Amino acid sequence: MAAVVFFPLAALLVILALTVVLHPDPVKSALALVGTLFLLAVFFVFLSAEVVAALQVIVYAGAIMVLFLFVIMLLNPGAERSERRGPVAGTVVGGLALVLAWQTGWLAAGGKIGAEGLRPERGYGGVFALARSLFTDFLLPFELTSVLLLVAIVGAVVLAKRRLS
Amino acid sequence: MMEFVLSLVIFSPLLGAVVLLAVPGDNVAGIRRAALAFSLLPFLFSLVLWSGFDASRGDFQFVENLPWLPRFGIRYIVGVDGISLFLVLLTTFLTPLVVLSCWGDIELRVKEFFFFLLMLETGMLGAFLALDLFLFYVFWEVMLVPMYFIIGVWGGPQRIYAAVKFVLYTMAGSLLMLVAIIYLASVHAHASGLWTFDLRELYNSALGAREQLWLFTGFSLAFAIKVPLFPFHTWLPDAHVEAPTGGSVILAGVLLKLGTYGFLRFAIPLFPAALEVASPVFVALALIGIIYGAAVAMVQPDLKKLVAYSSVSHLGFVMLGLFGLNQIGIEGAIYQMLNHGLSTGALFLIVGVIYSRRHTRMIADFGGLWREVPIFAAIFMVVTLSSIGLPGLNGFVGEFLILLGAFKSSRLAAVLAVSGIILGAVYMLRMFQRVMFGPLTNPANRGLGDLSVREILVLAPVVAMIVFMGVHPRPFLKVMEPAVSSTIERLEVARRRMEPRIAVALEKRAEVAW
Amino acid sequence: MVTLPAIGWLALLPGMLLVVLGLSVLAIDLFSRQDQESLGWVTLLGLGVSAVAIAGLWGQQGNGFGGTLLLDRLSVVLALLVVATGALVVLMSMNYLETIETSGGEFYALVVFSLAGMVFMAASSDLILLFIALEVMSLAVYVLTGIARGSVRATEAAMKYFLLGAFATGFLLYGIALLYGATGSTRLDVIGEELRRAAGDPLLLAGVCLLLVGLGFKIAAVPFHMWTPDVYEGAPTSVTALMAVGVKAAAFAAVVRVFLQNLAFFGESWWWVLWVLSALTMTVGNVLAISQRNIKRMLAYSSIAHAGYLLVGVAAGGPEAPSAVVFYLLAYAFMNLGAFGVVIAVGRKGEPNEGIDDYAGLGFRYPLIGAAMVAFMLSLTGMPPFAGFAAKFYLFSVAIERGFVALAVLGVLNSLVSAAYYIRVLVVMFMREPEHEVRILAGRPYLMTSIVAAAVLTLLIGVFPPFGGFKL
Amino acid sequence: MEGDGQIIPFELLFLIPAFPLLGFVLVLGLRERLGRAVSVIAPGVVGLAFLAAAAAFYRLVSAGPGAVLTQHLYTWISAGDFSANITLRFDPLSAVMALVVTGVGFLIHVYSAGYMGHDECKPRYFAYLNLFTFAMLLLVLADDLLLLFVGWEGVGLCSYLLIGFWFEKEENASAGKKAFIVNRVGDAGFVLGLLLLLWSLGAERMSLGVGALKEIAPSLDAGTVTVATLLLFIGATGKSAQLPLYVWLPDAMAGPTPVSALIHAATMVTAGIYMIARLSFLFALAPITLAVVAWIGISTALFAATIAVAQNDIKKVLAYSTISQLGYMFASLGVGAFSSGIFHLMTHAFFKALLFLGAGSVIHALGGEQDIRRMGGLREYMPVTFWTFLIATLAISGMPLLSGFFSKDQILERAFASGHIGIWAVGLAAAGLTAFYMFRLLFLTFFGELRAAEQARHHPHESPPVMTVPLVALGILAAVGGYVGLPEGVGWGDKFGEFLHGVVGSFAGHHLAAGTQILLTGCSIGVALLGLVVAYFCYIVQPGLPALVAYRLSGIYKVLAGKYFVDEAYDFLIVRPYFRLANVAWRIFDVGIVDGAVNGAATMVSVNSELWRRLQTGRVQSYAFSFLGGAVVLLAALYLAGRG
Amino acid sequence: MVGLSHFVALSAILFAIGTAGVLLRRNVIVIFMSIEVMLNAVNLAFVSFARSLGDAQGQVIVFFVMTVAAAEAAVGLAIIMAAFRARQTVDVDEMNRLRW
Repeated sequence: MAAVVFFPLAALLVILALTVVLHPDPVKSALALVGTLFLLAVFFVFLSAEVVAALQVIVYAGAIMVLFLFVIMLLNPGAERSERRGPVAGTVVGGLALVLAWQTGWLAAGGKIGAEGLRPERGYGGVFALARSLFTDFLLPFELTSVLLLVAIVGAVVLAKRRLS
Repeated sequence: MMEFVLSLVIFSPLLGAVVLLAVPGDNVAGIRRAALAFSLLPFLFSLVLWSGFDASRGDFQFVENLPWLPRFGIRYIVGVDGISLFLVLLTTFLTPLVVLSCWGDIELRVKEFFFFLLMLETGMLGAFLALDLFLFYVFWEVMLVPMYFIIGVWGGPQRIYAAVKFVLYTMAGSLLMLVAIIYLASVHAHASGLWTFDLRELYNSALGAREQLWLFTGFSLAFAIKVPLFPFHTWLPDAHVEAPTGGSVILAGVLLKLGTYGFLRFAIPLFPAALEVASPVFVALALIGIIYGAAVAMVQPDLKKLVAYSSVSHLGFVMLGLFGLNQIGIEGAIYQMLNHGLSTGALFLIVGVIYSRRHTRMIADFGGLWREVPIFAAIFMVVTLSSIGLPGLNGFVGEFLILLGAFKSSRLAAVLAVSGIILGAVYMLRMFQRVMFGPLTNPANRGLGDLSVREILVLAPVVAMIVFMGVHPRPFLKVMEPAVSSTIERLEVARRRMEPRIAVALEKRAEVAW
Repeated sequence: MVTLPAIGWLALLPGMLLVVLGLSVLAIDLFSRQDQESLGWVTLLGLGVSAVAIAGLWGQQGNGFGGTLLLDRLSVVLALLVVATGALVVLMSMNYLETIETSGGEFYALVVFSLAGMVFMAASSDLILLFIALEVMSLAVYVLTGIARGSVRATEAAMKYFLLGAFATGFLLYGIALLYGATGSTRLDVIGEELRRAAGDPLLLAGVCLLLVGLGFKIAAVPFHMWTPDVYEGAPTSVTALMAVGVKAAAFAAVVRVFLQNLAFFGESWWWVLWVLSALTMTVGNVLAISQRNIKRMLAYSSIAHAGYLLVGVAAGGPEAPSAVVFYLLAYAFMNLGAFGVVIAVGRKGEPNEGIDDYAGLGFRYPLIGAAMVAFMLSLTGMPPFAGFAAKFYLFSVAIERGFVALAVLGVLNSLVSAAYYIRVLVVMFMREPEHEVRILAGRPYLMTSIVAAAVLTLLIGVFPPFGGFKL
Repeated sequence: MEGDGQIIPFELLFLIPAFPLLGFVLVLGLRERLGRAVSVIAPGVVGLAFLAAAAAFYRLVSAGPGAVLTQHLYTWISAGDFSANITLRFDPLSAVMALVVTGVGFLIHVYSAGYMGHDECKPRYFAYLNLFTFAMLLLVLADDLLLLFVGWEGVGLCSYLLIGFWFEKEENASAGKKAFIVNRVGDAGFVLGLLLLLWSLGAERMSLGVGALKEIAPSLDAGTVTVATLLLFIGATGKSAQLPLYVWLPDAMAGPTPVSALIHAATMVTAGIYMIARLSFLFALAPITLAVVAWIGISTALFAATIAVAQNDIKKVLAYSTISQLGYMFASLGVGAFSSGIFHLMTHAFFKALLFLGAGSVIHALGGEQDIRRMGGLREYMPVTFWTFLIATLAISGMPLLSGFFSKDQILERAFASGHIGIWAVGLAAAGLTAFYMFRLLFLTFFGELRAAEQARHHPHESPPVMTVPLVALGILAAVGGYVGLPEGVGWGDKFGEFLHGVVGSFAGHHLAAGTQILLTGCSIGVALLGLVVAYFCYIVQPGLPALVAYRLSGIYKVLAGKYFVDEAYDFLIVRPYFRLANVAWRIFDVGIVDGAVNGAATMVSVNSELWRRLQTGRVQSYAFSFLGGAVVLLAALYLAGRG
Repeated sequence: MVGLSHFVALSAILFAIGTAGVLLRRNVIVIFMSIEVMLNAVNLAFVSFARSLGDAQGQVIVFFVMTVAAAEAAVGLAIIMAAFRARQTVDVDEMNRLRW
């Protein structure tokens, strides 16, 4: 992936992510999140993960974000009181977050992997490879995911249904 | 029966406690009688034990050795020798008296009280008889709970503070002891490849001098608090003052002995190398305790507090005897433990008697009681005299032997300790005078009833023992002798094994002891 | 041609039984509308059957799914422990659900699903499996926490738990990602070997560290513990019990799997990290517990403190440490469950009576509950002859054997501090006269059964601790 | 001073102490139920003890010189190498003491039956008195020093109980306590002495049997012996009321007067002298100790005599006189004249007991009045008392031919003979003072006008026979008791000294020339007469003179009347500081510092708890912040460690 | 040329942004969305690593992450709804009844 493409997109991604985090209007935040997800899908494509990219758009941006927007609309009738934290909190938290990014992104990666770390293979990222991995390496997690989703459904129903009278 | 007589002794009170729970709570008379019966049971068993005891042997007898937790080589090992025999007897002897003395005292939650009392007895007996360090620790901690309840539920106005203080103070020491026990066993396991908590095995562990010192510190903190050795004594006055009579009696009579017993059985023989550094410190603390306890006792306005501080002083004597590290001193110390158990136990019973009549323990509220309660006065007098070590009564025998032992290791210590026998007379007689002599000024004291038959039954055996043990201590000393000498021998062997440098230093210290 | 990995039915059995049980409960609830008591019975029955089946696996070794799911003593013991916990939770809930106005079906099903998650967690040797299992467990417990939807406190607790849980999940996942990046695998044995081989790799180190952080959240290690008091306090008490015991046990099983069995090298080289974590956790937990007035909150801090003790074992490491940790979990389970049972017993609808002062005078008035509470509190303190003592003994002896004497000393000093607040409960129960009379409802046989069972087990484990049976 | 000669087991020896013990048990056990029988039983058992002692004495004498009767009862204590036996020993010294104790004791018991006849607590009184007799007999018959110590403390106990017999009066109780505690101070020294002695014996035979000790004594290290004997002597100063521990004795007069006679004059207070005589073989090895003993003794003699001059309480005068006389005895021991000390002990027992009983009779007659300024003229009312009192006064003053004359003279003479001229001189001065204050007492009490208060005036009457008979008996003894120890060369000579020879050895001083001896005797008589004359002049001829002297020399008088303010000094220097220190130790150290530290630690934990729990703000983001911070710190720490 | 480290760095930055959002926002839903940002950062990391390793597993893991995210979203939003019903607010600062 060429730097000319990467850096502007990366910058955009960061801006969108920041918008999610910083925009006072939750709806705008949500939309920015959708943008972030789309942009990530683009990155996934660049990283030869087309299937993932597709799922990202369909499941994430499509399904999950709709749910979010729905809930935002449902619960957010009026304007809230001052949204943002004070500058002190912002600075401290921002600083800490930066340190974390530095630690995980810079220090960690600085060890082994150089700029030339990406080595695509033939058939890499194809559905077949993914499926094989999914049903061999991760068969049990895959099965267990069904339980997870069941729990989520039951849970959501239990929590969200109207109270018994 | 003799093979498991020790288990009978230990667990018969527990059995009693459990059975007691089955008695309906409103049948107070029945509960009292049952409690008395169940407390007499271990006494009988311990008499059987005494009768079967071979006084010529210094090792452990009636040993029961059963596997318990094989993973750590923990076993149920109990055994008795001349050192623990009498402490067991003291316990089983005092408990029925306490039960009897509480017949009048404890009106509320009678069943629970005796339940805890009997449980406590099991704990104490187990701690005296356990030969497995793990087992010992279990019993040691098990004692804490019933005592805590006895103080906290049936105690005086500040009882909660006192009870919590008692528990936390005591735990502070014992938890560190737990670490030390585990460490000791693990070192032994490393060396021998086998986990064991058997005391008799651990006596032979090869530890470095530094290690020994640390472990000794761990053990001795627990014991020093229990003793209580100055300056770890401040839980005692509170606990005594707030505890009900029976609780104080057991506390002073038996519980404190566990501290000194612990030193003798565990801390000293397990870590002989530590003694080089530790024994001067402990002798010094014992001496401070003797004098300090006596001085502070004198200015107490509360009878129980006075007796409590007197315990600090008396147990200072015991500690002095123990850390003289010679046959005579140690025998004296053990004897003094028994004496203190009897005389201080009796003092608390006596305080309980007047407290039950007047509901005050302030010395200033009394004066001139003799005329009103002559029998009481006579018994009080005897006990007081025993406490100040009058020759002919038990206290003297112990004190003299302790002084004799201490004199050998440090003359200065003996000289300072002797001042304790003066100061002891000062506070005891001062107290006695202020309570019993002088004019009967407080009208509330007029017409105070003398001892009832029950109270006499409680006190008379103690007084009899006080006199007997003063006049004829031989039967007791004779039994202790072999056990103490084997302890001393162990120390000697260890001393010889130590580096010559340390041995020389020891000699030198003995020389400059003046 | 794709060959599916061997299923390893035996390894799968415990978790599968529970999943099936959960589905059955749901189905029964859905199709026959039983009252919650009968559902409880069904659940209990299912748990009993599972327990028997799982117990039958004792001593078996094996794995499934290409070695990602393990069948070993640790997984079996944990499964048994988890099932027993679930049974007691269900038992005490059977007299409790109406208090919080909750119907049985979903509740029991969610409990069982969370148990399934725990069982898989304990058995997994693959980080992704671990993660999914953890999520199954967590999601179920999030929902259970908020299941009393009408309650402000319960929903607040659920919210906090969920937000922080998801936050922690992010860290955990990020750690897994870094580990994956560093080793190309999510399998613990591979990562462990890689760690030993390339110890200095910062990526690997960062991954392990974030993994520790993520699991640290679940076990409530300081400073990742702060959700604990609020959530414990707000959640329905029986759920709190499940959290304090089950979740913690499963999380620690994972910690054992990760840090003691596979990534032991981390503990060997960076033991001081765990040392500090352990010291902080127990100290903060104990010290803060002292000033608590609400018993559930106090127990929450106490559970933090116990996590600290457990971490002593993790920090010490060595071949004995897993056994010691699991034994501690076992002991901890029953005394803690019992304590929460008593909390349930003292409360009633609309009147939770969770203030410690509400317990004044209960000890003698309700001797059975009083005696049980004595056992639980003393056991939590670590007094013989109760389970807590045996557990601490085992744990500290491992620590001392491995040379962690200072940590053991810190541990016992912390026990001393803990005595102050555990014993205060007894002080209040037995030595104080009540300001207002709290009456304990009669006629709750299941609840009483669970309390008594917990007390008996606490005593039994204390007197005859099955140390020998714990060679993991 | 050789070892024991012939050791004869005598199985009835135990009867001597056993009778009084039996009496004690009987009286205490039956108390009021005994009724009047108590007046028979209590003196009776002592009488029986006397008979037993007499029998033993007979056996001893008939066995010839050097014989010792012993009876081993049982081994009392044995621990390690140490053992102590309950063994009784009846040698000449014990014999003298036992006879004096039982004899005088019997008389006083009889007297008490009258004196205490109306006291409702009579049983208790006799119980104590019997117990005392038992303890005293144990003391004098003990073979083992530790057994001796039992008696030693036992008599102390009885003294305590009897001083405080009328405990309703606070002063009495306090006096008893004071006696006990001051004695304890001495006892502490005594115990230390025993300890030192025991360890110096070597590990093989740590036992304090007198016979054994005697054999081993010469092999002991001289320094050790000196220290040990000095320590033992401290014990003696306590029990026998010597400087500086004499202060309890005057206060002890609070007890019933017969008690003062028996315990605080005749028997118990002489225990110190007895003990030193018993261990004479040891003390003789320590010249430094002997010198100290001599000088302490004689200083006490003079010191107490000066105080006695200015006292107005009849019993106080006698008390200081006792202290003074005990001082003589110590001086005697100190100069090596052990037998003389014991001799004086015996005669003193007779005449001092008599004086006290006489005083008791007077007090009894005057309804409790003890101030001699409010007595006078009693000679006419109570002739028996007067005459016996006169005999005793003459005896104590050293008037020729009475018992005191022989014994005191022997002491002074031997002091002189052994070269202790200083001691002789001081002793002589004290003798003069003794004569003065004793006659002052006599004159003020029995001569002149009765100055008693109105209500007491009607009372004066002679005491009943039960009291006067013992007076007479003691009077006879006081008169003739000295003839057993005549000066060398006079009559049958010093039979007493010869009798004791086997135990205490013979006096080792020069043999004085007959002329010197006569001269010294003359001096003694002269000084005594001088005292008598001055007293006569002051109190019969010129009754106003003493007041004038007191006025003129008010400084000295105040010091003397105030007993040199020793009590006050002790109070100021020891008692009060100790109390203050104890209070400080308790309130500041114990409650403040030690307990403060303990509670402080607990408080610290809870304060911290309160403080830090506020971090738990309830806001979920602060929790997340803690989480994030923890993660960052953990990562940082690992990286840093990874680098290093 | 852009290498793996760039992607990892980008992922780290995204993760940090998400973290900051969790800590800074008051609206529960936005906080939750920040968590989604964190999860997406994780996904980016997985995909990048997978690519660099030439391994499919990383991509499969992303499926799981998405599934979990979906499940969490369902439960989380339900909890938010319940909490909103109980208290009529989505401001986390007001959810502080449980404290100390």
